[in-house]
Order: sequence, then structure tokens, then C-alpha cells
Amino acid sequence: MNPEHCVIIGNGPAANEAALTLRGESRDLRITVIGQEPVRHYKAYLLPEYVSGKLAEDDLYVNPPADHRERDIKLRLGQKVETVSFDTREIILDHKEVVRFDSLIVAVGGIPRIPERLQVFSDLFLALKTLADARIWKQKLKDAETILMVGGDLTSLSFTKALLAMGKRVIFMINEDSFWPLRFDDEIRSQVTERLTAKGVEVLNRRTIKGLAGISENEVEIETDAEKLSVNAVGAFFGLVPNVKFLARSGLHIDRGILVDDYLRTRFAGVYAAGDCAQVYHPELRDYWVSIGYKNAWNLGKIAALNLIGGKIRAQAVAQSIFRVGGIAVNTSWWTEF
Amino acid sequence: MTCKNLVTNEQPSTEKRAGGVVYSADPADFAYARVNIPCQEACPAYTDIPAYIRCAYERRYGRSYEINRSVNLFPGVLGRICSRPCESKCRHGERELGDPVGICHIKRAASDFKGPGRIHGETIASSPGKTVCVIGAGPAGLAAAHDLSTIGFDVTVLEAFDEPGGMLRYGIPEFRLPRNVLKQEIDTILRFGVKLRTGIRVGTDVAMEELLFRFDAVLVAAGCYVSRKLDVPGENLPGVSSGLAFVVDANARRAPVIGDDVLVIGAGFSAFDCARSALRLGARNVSLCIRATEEDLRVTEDEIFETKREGITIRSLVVSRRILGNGKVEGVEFLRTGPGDRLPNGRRHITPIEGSEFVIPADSVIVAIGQGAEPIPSPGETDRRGVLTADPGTFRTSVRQLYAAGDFMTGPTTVIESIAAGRRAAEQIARDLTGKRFREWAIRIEEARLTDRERSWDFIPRVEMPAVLPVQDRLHPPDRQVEIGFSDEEAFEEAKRCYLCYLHYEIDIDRCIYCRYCIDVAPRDCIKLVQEVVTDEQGAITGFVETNEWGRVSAVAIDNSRCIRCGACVRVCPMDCISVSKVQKVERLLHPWGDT
Amino acid sequence: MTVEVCGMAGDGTIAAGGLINEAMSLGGFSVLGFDSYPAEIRGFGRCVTRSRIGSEEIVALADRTQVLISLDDEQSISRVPFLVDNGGVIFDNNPSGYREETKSLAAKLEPGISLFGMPLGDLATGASGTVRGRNLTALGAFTAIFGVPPDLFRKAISDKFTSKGKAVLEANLKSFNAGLRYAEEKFKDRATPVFDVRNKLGSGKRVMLSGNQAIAKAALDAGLKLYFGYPITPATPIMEYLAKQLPQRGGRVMQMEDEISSIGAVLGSYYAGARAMTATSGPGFALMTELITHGVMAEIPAVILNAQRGGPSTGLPTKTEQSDLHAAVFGGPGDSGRIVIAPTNVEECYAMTVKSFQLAEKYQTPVIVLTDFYLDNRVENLASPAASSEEKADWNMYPHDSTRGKYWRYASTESGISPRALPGTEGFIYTATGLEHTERGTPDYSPENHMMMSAKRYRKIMGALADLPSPVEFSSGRELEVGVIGWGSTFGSVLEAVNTAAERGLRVGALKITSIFPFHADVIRSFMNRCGHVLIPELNYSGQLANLIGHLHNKDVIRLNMVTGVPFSPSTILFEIENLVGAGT
Amino acid sequence: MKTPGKILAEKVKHIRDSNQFAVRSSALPTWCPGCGYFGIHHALSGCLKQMGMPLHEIVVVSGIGCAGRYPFFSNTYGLHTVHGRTLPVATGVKMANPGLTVYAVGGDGDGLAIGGGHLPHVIRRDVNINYLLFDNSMYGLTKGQPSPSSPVGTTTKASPFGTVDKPLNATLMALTYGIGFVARLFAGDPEGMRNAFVEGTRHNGFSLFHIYTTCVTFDKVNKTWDNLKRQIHPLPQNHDAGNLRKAFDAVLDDDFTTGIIFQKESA
Repeated sequence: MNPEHCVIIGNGPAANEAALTLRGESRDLRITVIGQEPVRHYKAYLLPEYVSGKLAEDDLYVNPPADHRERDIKLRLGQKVETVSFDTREIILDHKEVVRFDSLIVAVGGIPRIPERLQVFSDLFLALKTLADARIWKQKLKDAETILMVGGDLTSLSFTKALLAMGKRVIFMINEDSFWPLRFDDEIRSQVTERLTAKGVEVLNRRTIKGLAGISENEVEIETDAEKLSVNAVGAFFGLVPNVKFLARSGLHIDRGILVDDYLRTRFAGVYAAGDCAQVYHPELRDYWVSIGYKNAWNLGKIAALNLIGGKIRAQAVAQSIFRVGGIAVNTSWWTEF
Repeated sequence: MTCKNLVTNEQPSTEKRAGGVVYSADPADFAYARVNIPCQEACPAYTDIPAYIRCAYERRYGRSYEINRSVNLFPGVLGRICSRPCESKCRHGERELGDPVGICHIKRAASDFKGPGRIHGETIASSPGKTVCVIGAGPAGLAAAHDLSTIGFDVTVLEAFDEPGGMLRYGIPEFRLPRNVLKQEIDTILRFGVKLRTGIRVGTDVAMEELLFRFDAVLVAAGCYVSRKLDVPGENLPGVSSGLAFVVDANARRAPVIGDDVLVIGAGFSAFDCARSALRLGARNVSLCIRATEEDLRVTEDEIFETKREGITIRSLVVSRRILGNGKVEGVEFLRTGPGDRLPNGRRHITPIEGSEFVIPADSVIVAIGQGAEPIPSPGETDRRGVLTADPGTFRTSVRQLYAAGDFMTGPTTVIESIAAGRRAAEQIARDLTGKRFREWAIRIEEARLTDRERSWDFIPRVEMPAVLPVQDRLHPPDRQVEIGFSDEEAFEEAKRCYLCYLHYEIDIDRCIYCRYCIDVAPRDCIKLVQEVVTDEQGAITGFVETNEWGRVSAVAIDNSRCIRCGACVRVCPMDCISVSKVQKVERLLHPWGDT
Repeated sequence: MTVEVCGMAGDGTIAAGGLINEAMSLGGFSVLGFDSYPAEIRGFGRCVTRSRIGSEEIVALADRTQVLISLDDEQSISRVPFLVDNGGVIFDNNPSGYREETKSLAAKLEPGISLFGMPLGDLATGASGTVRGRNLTALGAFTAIFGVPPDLFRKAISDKFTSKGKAVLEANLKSFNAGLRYAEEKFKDRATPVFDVRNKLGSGKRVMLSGNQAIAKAALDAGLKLYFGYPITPATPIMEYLAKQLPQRGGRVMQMEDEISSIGAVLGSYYAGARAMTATSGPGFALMTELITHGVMAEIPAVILNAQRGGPSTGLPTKTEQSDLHAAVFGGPGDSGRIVIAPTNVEECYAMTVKSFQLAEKYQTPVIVLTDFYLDNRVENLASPAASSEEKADWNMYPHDSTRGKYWRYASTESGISPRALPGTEGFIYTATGLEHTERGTPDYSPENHMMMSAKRYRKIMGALADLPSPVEFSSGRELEVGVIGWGSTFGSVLEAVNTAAERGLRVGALKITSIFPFHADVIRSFMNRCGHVLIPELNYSGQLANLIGHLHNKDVIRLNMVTGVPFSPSTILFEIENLVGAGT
Repeated sequence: MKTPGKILAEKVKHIRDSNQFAVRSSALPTWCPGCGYFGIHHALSGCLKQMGMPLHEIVVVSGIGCAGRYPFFSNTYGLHTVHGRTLPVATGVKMANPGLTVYAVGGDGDGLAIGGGHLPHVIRRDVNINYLLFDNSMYGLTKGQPSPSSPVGTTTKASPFGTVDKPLNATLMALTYGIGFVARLFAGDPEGMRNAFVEGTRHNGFSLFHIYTTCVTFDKVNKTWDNLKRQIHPLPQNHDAGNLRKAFDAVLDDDFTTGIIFQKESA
């Protein structure tokens, strides 16, 4: 008889913790982890320091290369899930492979958000979410002096710090609909402006971007309602959105993220979601929340795994660490850093 | 499942015509068309989509337009605002095949490029000398009037508003549908002697009883002009308006007053129209509040994207509990919701979460959660709101001579459904009055040749509809059409993508030697070694049991549901046993003028 | 670096591998390539090409592969174990249908492998209208990912396809460019340029030759006049090459109705004085044995190439093996000693084929050149070979004019070589026969005569040792812990293994034997007796070379026999060497 | 005009119900897609089905070449021998057990080149073997060399300047050797082949079926589907297969008439 097959989609903290927890609890389970990026599990929050050169690539990785093999966890990297069929319990990979599962944990995390009105300029924005992004930045920064940061999520702040440390000139355009995961108000605006200015950042407030144009490989021109700027690179930091588009019309309940109950269960038996892609209702907040941050993801991955094999553990967010943005609340452990 | 055939209880016999053409009424053939030409089947009016796209490819835009107009009457309108049930069924959108063909955009191209001097052909039938009154000049009413007029009925249309068009004129904003396009198509519809009288409200200006006396039949197609209410406290506060009233005012250029912070409650096209119109009327922050999630919205993905791009926020999983304000609206209190299973009607069951109250401030609230029909004083059985009821199959009310159709009868639907309903009602009325059938659907099968379609065309990416950018430029003037329309070249490229599902490829197993040459050249797994053929009760093939065991291979069979009509198999078959035929569901006028 | 292309027969696998070899050779790299393919033409077999590319001379295929280009994922699964831990895989991520996890290449890979999935078929179709160009699309991707200058490939593609017409060439270039562009764009962040073409190997003109091509070219250079053959894998390409080239030099190629008639015609041709040859493989060689012994008996020269494949009988037509040594040396009725030589690489294929004509003519006997599937089909780039005028000279011993009228065709000389007259020469009429005969050539079954003539024929054959290449030793010292003796295509693997062992500090040596019969017993014996262990790796089950020379050692030689159908892996030999060193002390 | 799809479903059901392809093995043929051999296989399968012989009393003997693979695809006893020696082996089988029905199959290289010497002798002996000669004038398995039936001028890699040898005509050879039953057939005419196979199987003595077929992979010029379909035509209605002289005339007049050329009355 074939052993039960548990597939984990994603290769971040939630996914890896889920896999390790499952293996810790069961020797018989067949476990497959499918990661879209072609690299091993790394600490994404350290990427700014990797870009600045403070850390080497090897410092980012979490597990030694042979770790998964030793634990008999099949790790499949650089492979993308195209869709999931819950009727037949099949995962379809984008190279047209069919993988059958008995249970499933979706822990795909988030992807950088670009507001709809700016999506026509997507090509000119650089994000910093993946190691691949970081490599592009590293390359770019070799001969870039002036960087424009647009938006203003938490990654942008640590990245700004890293850029300043590299001696770059940073212009920061604070964008109210995107200062994620915070709901933006004047108090925060002035607080942020003050902090950044003190560190030598040129802060632009209340601007509307009218157009972006790539002048050359190394020059982007930005037109706002107030001025025209010319910079070497533009970083887009509008926060993350759960990377769940591939599950559209799969039958899962999806709003921003995958809607799960307190036990991280989706509406299908044996199917869980964890980490930055899960959306949970919180009675105290009177709102849904989505976790961000390494620790939260790690924790949710563990809970999903334990519940999958019969546990009954509630995922709970601490209200103080939850912030609202655009109708959605987020739980973060990063905020304390700022 | 029965075919939505006009002829539900009578079966025309299969007959042959010259030139190798067969018209079939065999249920198996209808079933074939249903399974294999999914776009045409998805269209309530059964528009022959592969045929008109092929014409567009041949740059015969006039013919392409006419193929549309012969069944849906409003190609120019539909090319801009159709809900496109066909595209979600297009095989190009199936998993692994890419995106659906931009069927609707090609329709618009046919309309844009057909040429101003185009003379619309029309098959007309002999006059039976009967009179019919149609109440309502919306899509259903106009469609019924058109069909009756072309078969010789004397038709009068009564319209309560000042202009004809119904929701097309008063419900759809001008930035979507320019009025000159609408006017031209209405004029074409009316040209066979339909008498249009506007500004006449039945029950007020004229009594139903009088109409029943003066006409041989009366068809009520008065649409849905009563807004549904939220039924929450505060709904009558100033600053709260119904979506319908808002758009009718906006479209009649009566410039409704709008605040800075606008909440639109509702999830349909109307709600989106309200939100985008509000922005064009000067609102600063517009939010759409929906009960379920974006995924459940029944508008197109493009619509959601464009709406967000214009700066409108969509707030999901919320349900309004009361409208707050003191003499004027100040905000709305909502509850969060949790989504449940999908209901049979496609909507999502949702459950408000107790104790999740929260408030969003606003100075205007537009409630666009649906409409219902307005009761018309009339004899006959009604529902509990006093609206005349009719049999959905025959359109007959309890009063002989009196019929009802369109949104008036069914509640709000789409334009294309209304048109289809109006046409079907017209046929029913004509039959009831004369005892004769005038139009019927058949499956037309014709020998065909290989086309010039190439495999490489499958990889052409879907041509995006060009839209006015940057977004700021859209808002002034407010009636500026947002979608620019395909160029001739774009329409040609998009038309190339169509798989031409009306072409049927089949291997004659009697002559097949099972050499698999066809499989060798097949571009994808569209030709199979088949052990058994699975059919449904009507005889349509719904699947194949495949095998790789030589002794079990009963046939080498083309799976038409995976065929992309590249013709590679036909070219190599040593036994010449692969035939191509054109299979179309067509409507036929049974007693054309001059046919004795 | 080793690059593999794997696909089903008909996917263009072989063509793709060939282009990699050509392009990298143009780039100045040393290349050794080898393909394996099934007997079915467009059937259901797996094709694999392996190209080892380096900036130093390459003597053998490597065990592990750095890059796998998959044209058929199901087939390529079998190649996964050969991938290095951080290898790369280029594959089609939009095949025509869905596949189960058990049949998916991606499912089998270790996480360290870089996946380069791209719609090869779709790109090729989009570029050239047909999916057939997907092999070129994959090469485009290879070029982009590993930093090969695209013009190397464009040149290689032009060289290959120009003769097929402009349309074919264009289609192929388009497919290549489509893959190149797509991969440049999609993998721009993951590209890992490894080929530095500035670092060229010697500037000498290098040509890309397979063993078969080298043999055919050598035959031409050696003055071949007539070729008779019958199609058989893996020798057929020699006939095809000659069919084109030989007529231009005034010769002829005749495809006969079978191997029996082929060898018959070769003997007839030599009898009449024209250089001729035939090439075959095991089954055809077996058919020829009777006529070969006729050649021995009638002392008619013949050059017979036996391209070995898996046996016995029809065996494994597309697999490599070294199991015809006994058949070559001993096959056939009677005491029929003949000369057998076996080249070990492409360069020697050339040299030894030239040599075989010289030997056949000089010693008036059939000469058998033993190659194998691997050696015949592998390609190497080497300095353009040429034969010296001495090698090309007429080596026949003509009868002295003084013997006119009293000519003994089979005169028992000291060397055993009897003057051979050619038909048409006045005064030297004789009859060649396969019956035992006297010095004059008349049938004679008397015991004395048969003893004497047998001795004469063996004297002649053993005398050929003087002209046969001596074994070559590659050693790291005089006293050796292990000595490895190799022959044929296996020797490259032996040498690589021995070199590696020497680098690891072991006292090891390799001995290359190219003269199989007769062989240099003294040289071999003295080598053996300096070795703690003598190891003889062979691609046959029974240890055929070991059987032949094993008795020369004062203790048992150690046999390492594989009949897996694939070339010997250097690491298998190295493993055995290290085992022996461990066991012997 | 056919109703789309419906006929297919009915026919497949009929095929399933009639167990028509029981004579096929389970292995899919490895011949190139489009190969004429499929047509021959289809026709012989039809013949066996039609004649209703027990499959276990049938032996198919083959040699080397693409046709040599035939027994693997047939649900009968099969014997795959060496190149060119099909007919001697088949003779042995038939002589050992006359109760068996024996089919020998082979290509034109196997039967006319390497094994060509066997044909006159098996005809002389008139052993009751049914010999299917797959004549596509091409060596397929060795990747495209000319065969003994290739027309003069055939260009292949092994004959880059065109062949100069004249082709053999197997039907004419067989008549000359004194055969009792010879039919010339076309792989693209399964119906015609099946009828001839039935007749020839019934014939008590050696029967030769000389079948024109294709090599879709290596022959793009000579015996292509298009060429053969254009050239092939049936024997005239009034052809007298019992008359040897007429049979010679028919073969000498026309290389492309198909049908039963000659059939001696069985004793």
C-alpha cells in the first residue's frame, strides 16, 4: 500500500516548519515540498543585508543542503504549481505534471503588490522579495547612485538602511495607500518623515505618480504632479499580497488570502493554509488578519502540520501586533524593529 | 438536457439541400454542437461565433456583423457591453491552452469596421395581417418587435421614457456605450414599419385593457425599474440613493449630486457602473462594498482591474447593517461575513459574523443590489408584488393574447439573455396567432475543406483591448469611451486565435489502417488510440477510453474537444480517410417571402 | 563538462548532440562525444548523446553529467542518476499532455539541480511552424544559459544544414534563435557562463571525426580502390561515407547482397591486385568467417573491419561491447591465424586502418581491425590526420623476374612470405585455392605438406610482429601496485582511471595493447611482472583479452568484465584499482 | 454527409463487440507512424478473422528488417529468425507439423537480396507456406539503403549518385520459377489484400504475396503513398488467373496492376 502523501506548496518558513513538524510526528508519511524559487529555504528578511554585502549568500540559508534528503522529505525546487484540483486531489505543475496528494498545506507566502494604477509601469519597478530580486539589486547597485523608493512597507525601511550604509542617495516617496502593513495617518507620516529625513533620506510626501519612463538601462525618469525626477533605479515597496492567484476557481474560499478557520483548515478536508497566504477572522479585531513575518509564518506552519495529523490547536494573533491596511488587518512581528 | 430549441415538441426532419448541405434535427447532432462548439452554446442567442470570427479574419467585417445581427440584433452594443458568457467557455481558455479568444472585442471590430454604407440584409416572411403591441423599448422589447415585423406583423412599441433603448440607454454609462452606436442599431431594428411611441406609460397614459382590445396580442417587456432595498435603518437618509436612480439620472444627463466619499453597495455590473460614474461626477474616494469575495464577482476580470486602476477600492466580505447619519448620511455600519458554499444560482452563500460591527464614514451611499419589475395595472395572475406572471417556456400569461418576456418576467438578467428572450417570445406569439412556425433551429452540416489555420497561431497571445491611459484622462469628459477598440490589425490577429470549433474532423475507421501517422503529426494529444467511446444519452461523444494495448485499440479517433483544426492529420493520412465538415447551429426562416 | 541530450528516437537528439560537438570544437575546446540510439528507426527507443567538453585533451567519457537536455522527459528519467548534484536540466515544460508524477522528470530530480523549463515545442513551432525544431530551441537555451557565443552554434548549424537548402537552414536557425532569446530573457538572472572561448586549445586546425569517419578517411588515404559491404549497425556509416567519396578518387563502392558476397568480392579484388575492404559487425563477421579462412589459406590480402556490438547473434545492435576478440583471432575452421589490430581512439582508428592495408598487402593475409560501437560513433576533435607516402606505398612482394616460368606462388620462404603475382602479369600463372596446397599451389593433403604449409603460414603471421605497434606503457613508477591493461575503446577509461589513481598517490600503470594478434608477449610479460596486480577491464563477459594473454603472468590476472552495453566508466576501474591496493598490502 | 461523431461511436461499439482485433498482440507496433506495414497487418488480421482459424494453429516466421518485427505484433505463434533465412526455417516448421498454417513475412532486402537464393528453391519444393513479401524497395532498419527492387537511379546515402543496378520484379521471378499462386498487392488496399490472403491461404502450396508498400521515413521519392496511390490499379475484370501465359502478359505489360496474378488449380 502506498503511504499517505502530504504535499506542501511553498518553501518558506511556514512550509519548511510544516514539513519538519510532520516528519517529526510521523515516519510513514510521504512528504513533498514544492517550491517555486530554484533555491533552498532562506531567510528573506535578511535580503537587504545581503544586497548591501554585509551578509554572504550562504548566510541566508536555513537548512544544510542534505537536510531534506536525510529526513526523507522530497524537496522539489524551481517547480511551479499551476493549479490544484480538490475533487480529484491532484496538483498540476506548470510543466504539466500531475501530483496526487492525500493532504495538502498551502504555504506559498506573498508576492510584491503593485497598485493597479501603476501596473503599466511594472517593468520599471524593482521589488525585493526573493533572492533573485536581491541579485538584480546587487547588480543594479554597482553603478546606481540615486535610488527612488516608492510606497513604504517595512522591507523598504530596512532596505533604505542598507542603501544608506552603502552610501547611496535615497529619495523616498511615501505613498499613503501602500504604507503596508500600517494604516497610514498623519501621525505616522510625520514620524516616518522625521526618522527618514534624520538619516539623510530625501522624503517626498503627497505625490501622485503620473508617469515613468526608462531613459536607459541605468536611468528612469519619474513625473509626479509636483516635479520631474531622474534616478538610477526605482524600488517598489507596496507590501505583499498573498500569492494565491493560482488557486482561483479551485473551490477554496479566497478573499485576499485563503480563508481558513482558527485551526487553519480550509473548506476541504485535509487541506490547510499557513503563513502569509492564510486569512483568518479575528473576533477581537472584528476583522480578518493575514500574518506577515518570519516568526509568524514559522509558527503557523507548525500549527497547520500538527492539526493536519489530528491536533486541535488554534492560531491566535496578538491584537497589539495587528495593524490594518485597506480593509485588511495584518499581524506582524517586524513592526517593533522600526 | 433538452436543447434550447425554439421547437421543443416538434422535430423537423433531416433534409438535404444541394451542395452537400444537410439540415438536421437529430438530437445527437444538437448534442454534438452543444459539446463541441461551446461558445455558441454558451450564447443565449446562439450567435454563430466561429463563423463570424472567421469572417473577421477574412476581413469580411460586414458579413461578420450580419452573422451577429441575424440572431442578436445589437452587435455594436454587445461588442462593448456583453457579459460574454461565451468567453468563459472558449476552448482557448481551457487549462494549458492560454486565454480565451476575445470574442466580444472581435464583435466590436466587426461593428466598427463594417463600413458606414453597409446595407443590412434581412429575410422577411409573408404578412399574416396581425397586430402586436410591445410594451417597453429595451433589448427584449425591441428584439421581439424586430422579429415580428420581419415576418409581416404590424407592431407598435410603447416606451415610458423619452428615448428607446431601455437599460441600454438609461442603465449603461456613456463611457462604455456611445449613444450613436445604440441609436443606429435601434433604427435598423425599427425599419420594417415598427411604430415607436415614447413617453407613454401603460396604466397611466393608456389602460392595458384598451391595448388588449386594440391589438391581437400584447407583449410586456417593461424591464426592471424598481430598485431593491437594503432593508436596513437609515436607508431613507439624504445622501443615500438607489443605483438605478443614480445611473438613470446620470445617463439622462440630470447630473445627480454626489459627495466626496462614496460607498457603493452591490456587486454586479450596475454597482461597478455606479462606482465608475461617481468618479466621473467628481467623487474623490469611491469604495465598492461586496458581501463575498472578488473571486465571486460576476463581472469580468478586466472590469475589476480597470475599476481598481481608476482608484476605486473594493471592500470584500462585508454586509451593511445600518446607515448612520443625522439628517444626512455620515457612514455605514457593516458586519464582516464568512463565505459559505456556492448556491445553485451561482451566488455565494454568506454568513454575517456576529459581533464584527465596524463603521466606514461616507457622505454618499449608492445602493445597487438589484432591481425588480414594476407592477403594471393589468388583468391576469400576478406574483405577491403584483407583477404579472408568465410561463417561462411559452411567455403566456393567464390572459389569452397577453405575454411577458425579458427582465420584466425573469428579473434582472443580461442584455444578451433579454434579446434572446424577446426573440423567442416573438416566435411564440407568431405561432399562437397564426398556427404556423416561422423560425426554427437546425444543425447545418456541410462538407468543408482544410483551412489555412496554422498551429503557430495558437501561440499568439490574447490581444488586449486598448484603453485610454493615463487613467486621469478618462474622467474628462465623463462620457469619453474608455475602451478604444481593436485596430484592423489587432482584430485580425485576435481572429487568428479562434480554433474554429465549428469544423469537425473525423477518421473513417472503416478505411483506417491504424498506422498512427496522424498521431505522429498531431500538435497535441488530440488524436487518440481508443478502446471505447463514451456518449451521453443523446449520442454525443463525451469522452474516450484510451489504451496502449494493440489488441484493444478499436479506433484511432480525433477528439474534437481537443482538436485545434490545424489539419496536419488530414494532410498525412495515407488512406485519405479523415473528413472535415462544418457543423453549425443555425436559425432558419421557414416561410421566406416568395416561398410558396 | 559533460552535456547530455536525451530524447526518443525521432526527436532530433542525435542532431542536437552533433551540433554541440561541432560548436564547441569550433570554440577551440577538446570534445569527445558519443551517442546511443535504438534499433527502431522512429520507434520507441531512447536516444542519448553525451558530449564531454574540456580545455584539455579528453580520453574518455565522464561518469557524471553536468547538463541534461531533455527532449523526452520519460526517457530522460533514466539519465538522472548520472547528473552531478548541482547540474542543470533543460526540458520542455509544455508537453502535449499531462503526465503522472511517476513519469515526470522534474519529480525525480534532487533539489540542487537547476531546472530550466521552457516551452521548447511551442517556441519551435512559433519560430518555424513545426515542432521538429525543438532540439535546436533547446540548444539555443543551452547557449544562453551557459554563455556559449551563439555564433559558434550558428556556424555549426549552417555547416550542417546548408546542403539541405535555404528553407531548412532558416527554419533551424529560427528555432535556435527562438530558444536563445527566450532563455536569455527568462533565465537572465540564472545564467552561469562557464565557457571561456578565449582559452582555446592549440591553434592547429582541428577536425571533428567519429571513429567510423576516421576509418573511412584512412581507407581513402591508403589508396582504397573497391569497397564491398552490406548494411549493418554500427558499420554502415563507413560505406555511406565511402559511397560519396570513393568514386571521386576513381574507386567504387558496391553494396552486395550479403556479407558472404562482400568478403568474397574483397578477396577477388585483392587477388586481382586492387586494394579493397569491407566493414561489418558481429553477425556479418560471423558470416564472413568461412571466406576469411579462405583468405588465410589462399593467402589473399583483405581488410575487414569488425565494428563490434553486443552479441552473440543479433544481440544488442546498438550497444557497445568488446566480445568479438575471440571470433576475430580464432574464428573459423582450421588453424587460421590472421592479423588482428584494435585502435583505442579516433586518431588510432585512422592510423591503424592505414596500417591494415600495409599489413594485408605485405603479409598476404586478411587483416581484421576491431573497433566497437562506442569507438565508431564517438566523435573527437583532432588535428587533421594524414598518411605518409611510405604508409601508402605498394607493399606487395612481387615475384622476381628470374622466376618467370617457374613461379611457386606459395614458396616456403624464411619469412613465410611468398612472392605474389597479380593476374595479368605474364609468366606467373597460378591458382589460388582454399584447399590445402603445395608451394606451387596444387592441392595436396599429405601430412608432410600440411605440416610444412601450416608452419609457413604461422611463421609469416608471427613475423608481422615486427611491423605491429608495440604496447605503450603509462606508468608512475617502475614497481607498480596495480597495472591495468586495456584495449580498444576501453583504454581511454583505463588511462583516466590510472591518471586519477596516480594523482591520489598510488603507484599504478596502464598498458595499451593495440596489436591483438600476434601480440608482443615479451613486453607484456615484463610489464606484468613489475605489477603487484594485473587488472584487465574489458567490455565482454568472458575476459577475452585476459584469456589470450593471461598466461604470460606468473599469477592470475584480475578480470573486470562488464556487458552493460555502455562504455566503461573510469570510476569503476578506479574503484577496482583502489580495492586492489587496499587488498594487496 | 455524415452525422458528426455518432457513426464513430456505433462503429467502435461494433468493433468491440465483434472482438475483431483478437489477432493483434498487446504490443504497439514499433513501425514508423504512417508505415504501409500497418495496412498489411490490418489486412492479414482481417483475413485470419474472416477465415476463423484458431490462432494457436498459426505460425508467423520472419527474418531481419522492419518486417522481421511482425510476429511481435501478432497474437499467433511467431518465429523471428536471422536475416534472409526465413523461408528455410518456415519450411522446417511446415514440414514438422503440416497441421499448422504458416505465414512467412519479410522485406525486399531479406527476401530478394540476402535470402533471394532461397526463393526459387522453396517454389520448386512448393511447400505450403504463405509468404508475404513487403516490397518497399528500401532498407529501413539500417536507415535507408537501396534494395534489390529499387528502381535504377535510386538515391540514398549509400547510393549518392543513384543506383545503376536494375530492380528485381518478385512477381515475375516467381512466375518464372514456376509458382502456383502469386498475387501482387498494395498496402494501401486492405480489402484487396485481405481477399488475396484468404485465397492464397486456401491454396494448397507455396503462395507469394508480393506487396507494394512504403518506407515513409527513408523513401520520399519512389514508393511513396502518393505515388503508389496514383500508380496502382486493379487487374482487369476479365483477367484469367488460371492462365500462366496471361499472367505473364499481365506482369510484363504493367508493373502496377494488383490482384491475384496467377493461381494454379490445386491438385
